[in-house]
Amino acid sequence: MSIFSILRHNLGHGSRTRKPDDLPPRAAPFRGLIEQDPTLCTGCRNCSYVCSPKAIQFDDTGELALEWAYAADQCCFCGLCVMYCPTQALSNNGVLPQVGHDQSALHFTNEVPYHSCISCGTQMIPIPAQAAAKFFGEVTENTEELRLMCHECRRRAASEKIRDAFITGEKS
Amino acid sequence: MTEILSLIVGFLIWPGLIVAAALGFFYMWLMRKLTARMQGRKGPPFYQPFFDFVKLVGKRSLVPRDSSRVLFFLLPFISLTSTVFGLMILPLPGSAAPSFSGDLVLLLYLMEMPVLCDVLAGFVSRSIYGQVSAMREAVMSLAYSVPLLASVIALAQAADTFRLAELHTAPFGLVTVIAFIAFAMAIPARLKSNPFSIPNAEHEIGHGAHMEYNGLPLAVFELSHALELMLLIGTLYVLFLPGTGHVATDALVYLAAGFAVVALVVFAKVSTARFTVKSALRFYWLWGGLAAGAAMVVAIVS
Amino acid sequence: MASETDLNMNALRERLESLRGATSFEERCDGVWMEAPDLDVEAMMREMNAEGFRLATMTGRQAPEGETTIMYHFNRGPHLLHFKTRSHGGSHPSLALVSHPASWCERELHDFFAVKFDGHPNLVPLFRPACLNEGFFRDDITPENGPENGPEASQA
Amino acid sequence: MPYQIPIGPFHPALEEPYKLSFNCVADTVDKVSVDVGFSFRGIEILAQKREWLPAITLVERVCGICSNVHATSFCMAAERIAGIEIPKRAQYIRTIMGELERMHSHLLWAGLAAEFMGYETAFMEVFNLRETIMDMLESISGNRVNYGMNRIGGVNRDIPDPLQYVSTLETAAKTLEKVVIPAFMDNPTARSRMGGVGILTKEDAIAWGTVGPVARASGLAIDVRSDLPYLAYEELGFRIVTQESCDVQARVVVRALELLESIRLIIAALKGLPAGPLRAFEGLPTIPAGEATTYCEAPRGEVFYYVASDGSDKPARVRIRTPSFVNIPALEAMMPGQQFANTSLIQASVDPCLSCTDR
Amino acid sequence: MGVLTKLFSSLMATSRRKSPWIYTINSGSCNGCDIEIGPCISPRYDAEQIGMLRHASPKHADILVVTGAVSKRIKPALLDIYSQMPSPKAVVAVGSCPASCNVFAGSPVLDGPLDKFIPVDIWVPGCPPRPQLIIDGIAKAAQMLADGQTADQLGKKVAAE
Amino acid sequence: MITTLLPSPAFWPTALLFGGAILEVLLAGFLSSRGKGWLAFIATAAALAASFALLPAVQGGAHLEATAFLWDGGAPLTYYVDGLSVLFMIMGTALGALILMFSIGYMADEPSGTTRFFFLMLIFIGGLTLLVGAQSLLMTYFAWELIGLCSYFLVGFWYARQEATDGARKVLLITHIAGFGFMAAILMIYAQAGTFIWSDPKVAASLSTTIVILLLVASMAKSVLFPLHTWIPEAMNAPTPVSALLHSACYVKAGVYLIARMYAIGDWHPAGGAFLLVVACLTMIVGVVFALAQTDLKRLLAFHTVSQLGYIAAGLAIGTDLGVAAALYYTISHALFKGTLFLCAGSIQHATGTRDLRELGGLYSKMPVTTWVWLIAAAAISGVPLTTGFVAKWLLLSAALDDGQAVVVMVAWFVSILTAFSFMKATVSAFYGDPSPSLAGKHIHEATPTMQVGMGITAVLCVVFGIAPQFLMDPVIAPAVEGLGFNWQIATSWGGVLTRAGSIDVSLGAIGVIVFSVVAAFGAYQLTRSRPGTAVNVFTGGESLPEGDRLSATDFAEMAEVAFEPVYKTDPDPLWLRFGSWLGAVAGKVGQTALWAEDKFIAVTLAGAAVLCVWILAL
Repeated sequence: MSIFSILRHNLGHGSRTRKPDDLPPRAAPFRGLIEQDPTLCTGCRNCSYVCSPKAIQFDDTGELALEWAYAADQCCFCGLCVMYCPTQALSNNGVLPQVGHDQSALHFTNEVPYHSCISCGTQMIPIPAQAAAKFFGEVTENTEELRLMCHECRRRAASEKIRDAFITGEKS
Repeated sequence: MTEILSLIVGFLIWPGLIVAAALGFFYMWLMRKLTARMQGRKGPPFYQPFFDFVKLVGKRSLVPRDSSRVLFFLLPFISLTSTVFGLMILPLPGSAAPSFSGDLVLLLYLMEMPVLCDVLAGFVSRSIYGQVSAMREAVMSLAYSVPLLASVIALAQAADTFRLAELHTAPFGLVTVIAFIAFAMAIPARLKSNPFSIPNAEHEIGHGAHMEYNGLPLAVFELSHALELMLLIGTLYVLFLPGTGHVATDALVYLAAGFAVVALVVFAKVSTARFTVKSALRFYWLWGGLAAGAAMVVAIVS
Repeated sequence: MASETDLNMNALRERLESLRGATSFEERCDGVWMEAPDLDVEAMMREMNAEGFRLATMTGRQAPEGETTIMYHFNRGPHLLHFKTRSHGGSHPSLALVSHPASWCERELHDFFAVKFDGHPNLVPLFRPACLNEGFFRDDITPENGPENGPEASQA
Repeated sequence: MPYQIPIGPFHPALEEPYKLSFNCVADTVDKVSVDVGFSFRGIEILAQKREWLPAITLVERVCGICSNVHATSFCMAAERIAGIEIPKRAQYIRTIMGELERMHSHLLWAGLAAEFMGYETAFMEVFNLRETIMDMLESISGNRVNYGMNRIGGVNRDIPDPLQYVSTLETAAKTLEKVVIPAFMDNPTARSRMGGVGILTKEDAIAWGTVGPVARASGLAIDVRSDLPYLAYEELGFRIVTQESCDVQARVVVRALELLESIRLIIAALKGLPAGPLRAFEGLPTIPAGEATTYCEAPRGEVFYYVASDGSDKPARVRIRTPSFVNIPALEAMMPGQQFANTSLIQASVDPCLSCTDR
Repeated sequence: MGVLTKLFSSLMATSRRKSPWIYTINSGSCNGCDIEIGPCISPRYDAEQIGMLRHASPKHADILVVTGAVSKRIKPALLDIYSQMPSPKAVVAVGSCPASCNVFAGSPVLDGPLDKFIPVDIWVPGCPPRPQLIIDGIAKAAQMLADGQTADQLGKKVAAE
Repeated sequence: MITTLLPSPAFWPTALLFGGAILEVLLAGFLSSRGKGWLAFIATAAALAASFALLPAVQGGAHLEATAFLWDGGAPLTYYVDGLSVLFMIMGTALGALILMFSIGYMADEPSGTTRFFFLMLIFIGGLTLLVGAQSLLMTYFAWELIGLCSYFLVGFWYARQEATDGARKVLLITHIAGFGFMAAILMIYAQAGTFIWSDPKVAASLSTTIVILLLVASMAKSVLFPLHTWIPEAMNAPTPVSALLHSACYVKAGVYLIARMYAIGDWHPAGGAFLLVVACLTMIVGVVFALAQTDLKRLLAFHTVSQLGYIAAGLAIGTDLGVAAALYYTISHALFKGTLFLCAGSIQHATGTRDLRELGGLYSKMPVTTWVWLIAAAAISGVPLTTGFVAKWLLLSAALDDGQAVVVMVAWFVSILTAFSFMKATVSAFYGDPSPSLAGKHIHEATPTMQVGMGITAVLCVVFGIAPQFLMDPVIAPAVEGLGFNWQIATSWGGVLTRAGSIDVSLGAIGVIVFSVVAAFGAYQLTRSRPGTAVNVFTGGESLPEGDRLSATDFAEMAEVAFEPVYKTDPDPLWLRFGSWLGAVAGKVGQTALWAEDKFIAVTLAGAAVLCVWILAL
């Protein structure tokens, strides 16, 4: 097509322009703002580790909860945090970040509340029930107990359980 | 007294400043819109050139260091007023133009003023890009003046008059056709539109002579540019289109001439890449020169 | 063109091994490496030019005692050659006059590792902003030279 | 008396900041000096402070235009050190992403080149076509730029339904052949701006060590995809494109033909996308001590990575040599004797990528 | 008279809203944002529909669009160009880099973030933001100009470093 | 037969000037160089008054005839003073007076030679009055060569400088050789008509094509018409007042006078009109195109003289009443603005010690008066409305249009655009922008008061006659044109508009436009300027330019050179130089022969050979 036919074609076929508010459809894997479900977070800090710009940070100075802070104006929207989150606490729903004057509107924080370890009573973050299967292979009554324990107690409990199994096995 | 009053009306309202500015902005918008549509875009809204102008008026203007404040502010206004003055002496439909012998010469002078102002603006603003642009504009003006002047002078020669009003009513002939071709050739370069957007080639020297201009002086330059388009359209109408003597029909012909010029310029603009100075010079001195020569020969022979 | 003729790798290898300061070759998955701390780089460049090898780039890496490991990476079609040498007393012979691509690489290494390339015609900063010391990639040099030192200080 | 006129660091002809200082006599360029480093971000030094995984994200931002090839090269180097063999499917996906990226980069370049020669309509047509490629990239990776597809040991994301893109690509090829290429090659004004302008002779191209389309437009058959086939290029049967006329027009033709070749490669890869896992392993990589180099063909030419590991969780040294780093100095050989008006086009014709050069 | 003044100021506000002319500065970005500003004038997004034009001279511009994390080499040029823009003017920071240096945080050759040097009116987050978001940011900045709410109009300054 | 010492007022101007020259020599020992200057000025001013006194006598085409004394029966020293003569007398003496006034300050610092200078200047001006008054062609020729000789001495004023003497020699060579053509023409006229008195009708009858062409060639050399214009840049090595006088009033206008006078002699137009028109058009273009390429301020002005003389010649070549009137008006107008420009150039050179545009710049702050004077004159030469230049161009264009000479209109128009560009460049390079580095450390001072008055008056006149050209047209131009036998039907009005009706509005409108522009610009400045002290840098892409980097006049010139490459290739100068050196060689050889032979006959042969050469060349 010569330039003239291009021009004629364009004149005859209307504009290809979208209105400012008429956004083209976003594809399914679109990487927008990440959202955190604090109930699923285990405070493992994988998300913070894989985050190159350090847009995700944890603040453990609080007494009652671990603070998860996400700065969307620092985020590079690479999606690694979502990919490496062991409990799917982070999700990416393709939400566009907001344009605006207020930079603080792009800072999000969530509090992941501490629980007392059912065994020793130290402040800890339990493993969420939804993720228990992934952690413990299969969900039993025992795992329900284990996921509410702190790391130390869980280790101890696990080793006790192994020992018990060993002993019972010996007995039988 | 009424004469003076009619001059003031002619200067300020029609065919001078206000109506011409409105029409000029309209044509400028039409150019942008048509360009956009030919490129498959939506283009700017109807009022865009007007709002651009008002916005620029409302800005604080900055004078670049070491440049003459007087000239910096004066040049756009000289450009504007000489263009308006040029419009005023055109015998457009319904205008009370003071027709006198040799007003064609005055018109040509006035048409050259904005170019000179641009060149000077390029130098005065101390911008290296402006200076290059001024050089280019000067050279370009030499290039397109060949067909432009030749066409006007050939017409005058053929009609044996240098009075615009008489030229307007002069009979149609072969010389009109050839002169029109030469004239049309010069229009894109005169408007600094592609492919002859050489003095304001954005990706080479930015905005050229207007690089340092801002705020109100820039707004006045923009207005002056819109009026230059009107002046060209007006000249084209007066020289090449027949006057019927009836104001309404004349006005329609005049408007149609405007649309035609806009279409021509836009078409040239969207279908080409920009020339370099050398190739533009070659184009005008060869093809423009040929058209000019043909127009002159026909004018002298007939 | 050189690459259209067949490259006799073995012959080249022998010639390169005869260079002053040359050591033996090592074949790796990413080409042939030659570690030679005292390599005569000018002779190396001549050999490479004669064989139609192209200098892809030079890599610097911090070495102890203020020295820098300098790697020359050459290629020619599928053949890759890497020479690993090092600076002596913080300086190194320049190849900028015999090879255009070396010029910017050496300026860059000068910026990053403060390697002084002897004979470089124009060893001015390529990337380094004036407020940083040359060799700011090294951990034995403080990067910032402070606002009061200015560019003159960093030149010196 | 020669005067000096700068283009840059900020100038409409430059997408990125760098500075060309021209010594002009009248309208003719006498000498040019190139000044870079304006967008120097110190990525090489930052990469040594990042763990392997965040370092991929970092090197991806060496350049927004050819982000994927940087991540691929970096991962390939790390894989080479660790001796990881990545699955076939991952290789194909990397290839597809690389070629799609080349397409959007070449189209971007073509649009800008058109704009710099004052040919707005061609710019609009090219950018319109480019949007379809961008859509495709977005629908695969979830972002229009900086795709985040690579990880050490494979790729992050799959292409679940590869055949859906084939028809779009075929349309794109048709648009290229019917609209974009004629808009450049059949328009006398455009041709007059490109033909014989910015000549880089074959000898100069060798002497300055140019790579990529610039070298190929000067008749040098240099392409990592054919010289050192990596990923899936050997299986897909890559065909190199060269031109002999050494001017801006040759660079346009090379890129145009490469676009068509890319479309062919992508369609072949999409159709032949092998089944299998996306990555060699899950979780975080461990890279033993060692060093490796990789060459990849970015849109602008060969990218070179040298990566060294000391066995820790961070790279010990990352050296990035981008194609623009060697192509930009060659401007000094192209500019003298040219009209000043052509300089913006000539500098664009090497497709200078300053974020690549400066890092 | 009051009516006239009111009319004029409302006309001025509309004009400022409808005619955002931008000047873009790449202050050391990865050019990802810059290649997303380019398509803003392409047929699909066509920012000219809201009156936006990209200008080659900061003196013509109303809105300064900054990408990148302000490298040390660029900083003086950035400040100079900002001072060359006639008032009223707005600043739009595109991408994460000007807001926080993004992945480049901690680099010794960067001086960011941007609001250490010039007051920023609109933040457009993203890495890079999509073209619509950039256009949206420019439109919002134009709205701020019309409302007289930009830092320049309010006389806000950044604290000197 | 001398009845009184000064038998007729017609002689007074000449007598006063020559008398002044003699006084200059007599009183040389008593006067300071300033005193000598004042003396010369007073003599010229008196001559100016005497010239004005002649004006009433020549109104309506009348003329005075007077005989001072009879030499021999056939060669009386007779004056024939008509409007044309008076016009040139007034022009010569008026410009002469102003330039001499300027010279008082200019030459004050000259260590030696001021007597010689002022003496020659007075003779120079006197020579012009003699030229335009003489009735006998022989006397005309005498005056013609007298001013040629004066210019030779004056151009070579600084005879110790090689380039000055070389320039002087070139001036002499080209104009003098062409002058032989004049002599040959006179001899041919005498051969046919038997008289040297040009007002004799027999002379009219004897005008053949050959004679006309010979006269035209002589005028072309004097009036720097292409291709005999090449001597003029060489004359630039003279002191500036000399250049001013040479260019504006006396020297180059002699040729104009001769061509105009030919109308009074007889109907030469069919024989040479077309030839002259072609030459004029070529001259306009060549002059201005070369001017574009100049960087030396005075050379630039010199080439503009060439192109402006082309305009004047075109007016004369058109040969209608309007054409001749335009040419004469242009002559005066050119004298005014070119004189002014040269004086400005002189004052710049005086202040800065250079006239190279590359080394100038930013003089506005140092020399405001000079700047404004220059601006006015530059506007005038560019044809800006409300200046004499506009009126002159307007008249010329009208004449060409009326005569149907469309090509002339086009060329004139084109050239006036180029002129404007050239002056824009010169103005900006010299007066605006950053001061050039080479001026740093120099003490730049404004011109002395007498210099200011000298150039100020001419500048004011540029505007006065631009606004009210009728004050010049009716009393001075009209009698001159009528004296040449034309029927005066031209009515000029304010602003230079040829009146039929309604034109006064246009002039008023033009003034209104300027007032409007100024007021609007001022208002705009007041309304929208930023806070004081907020001058911003020029946008240079983010980094400042290297120190002192700017586009100079040279760059513009080089751009022009690219555009006009073919024109510059056709420089006829080498031809003349070769001719000159050849002639020199021949003369040398012949001279040796002459010495050897001790025979005067050979010198005559030499002159004959030279005449022959010109003859061959002219045909």
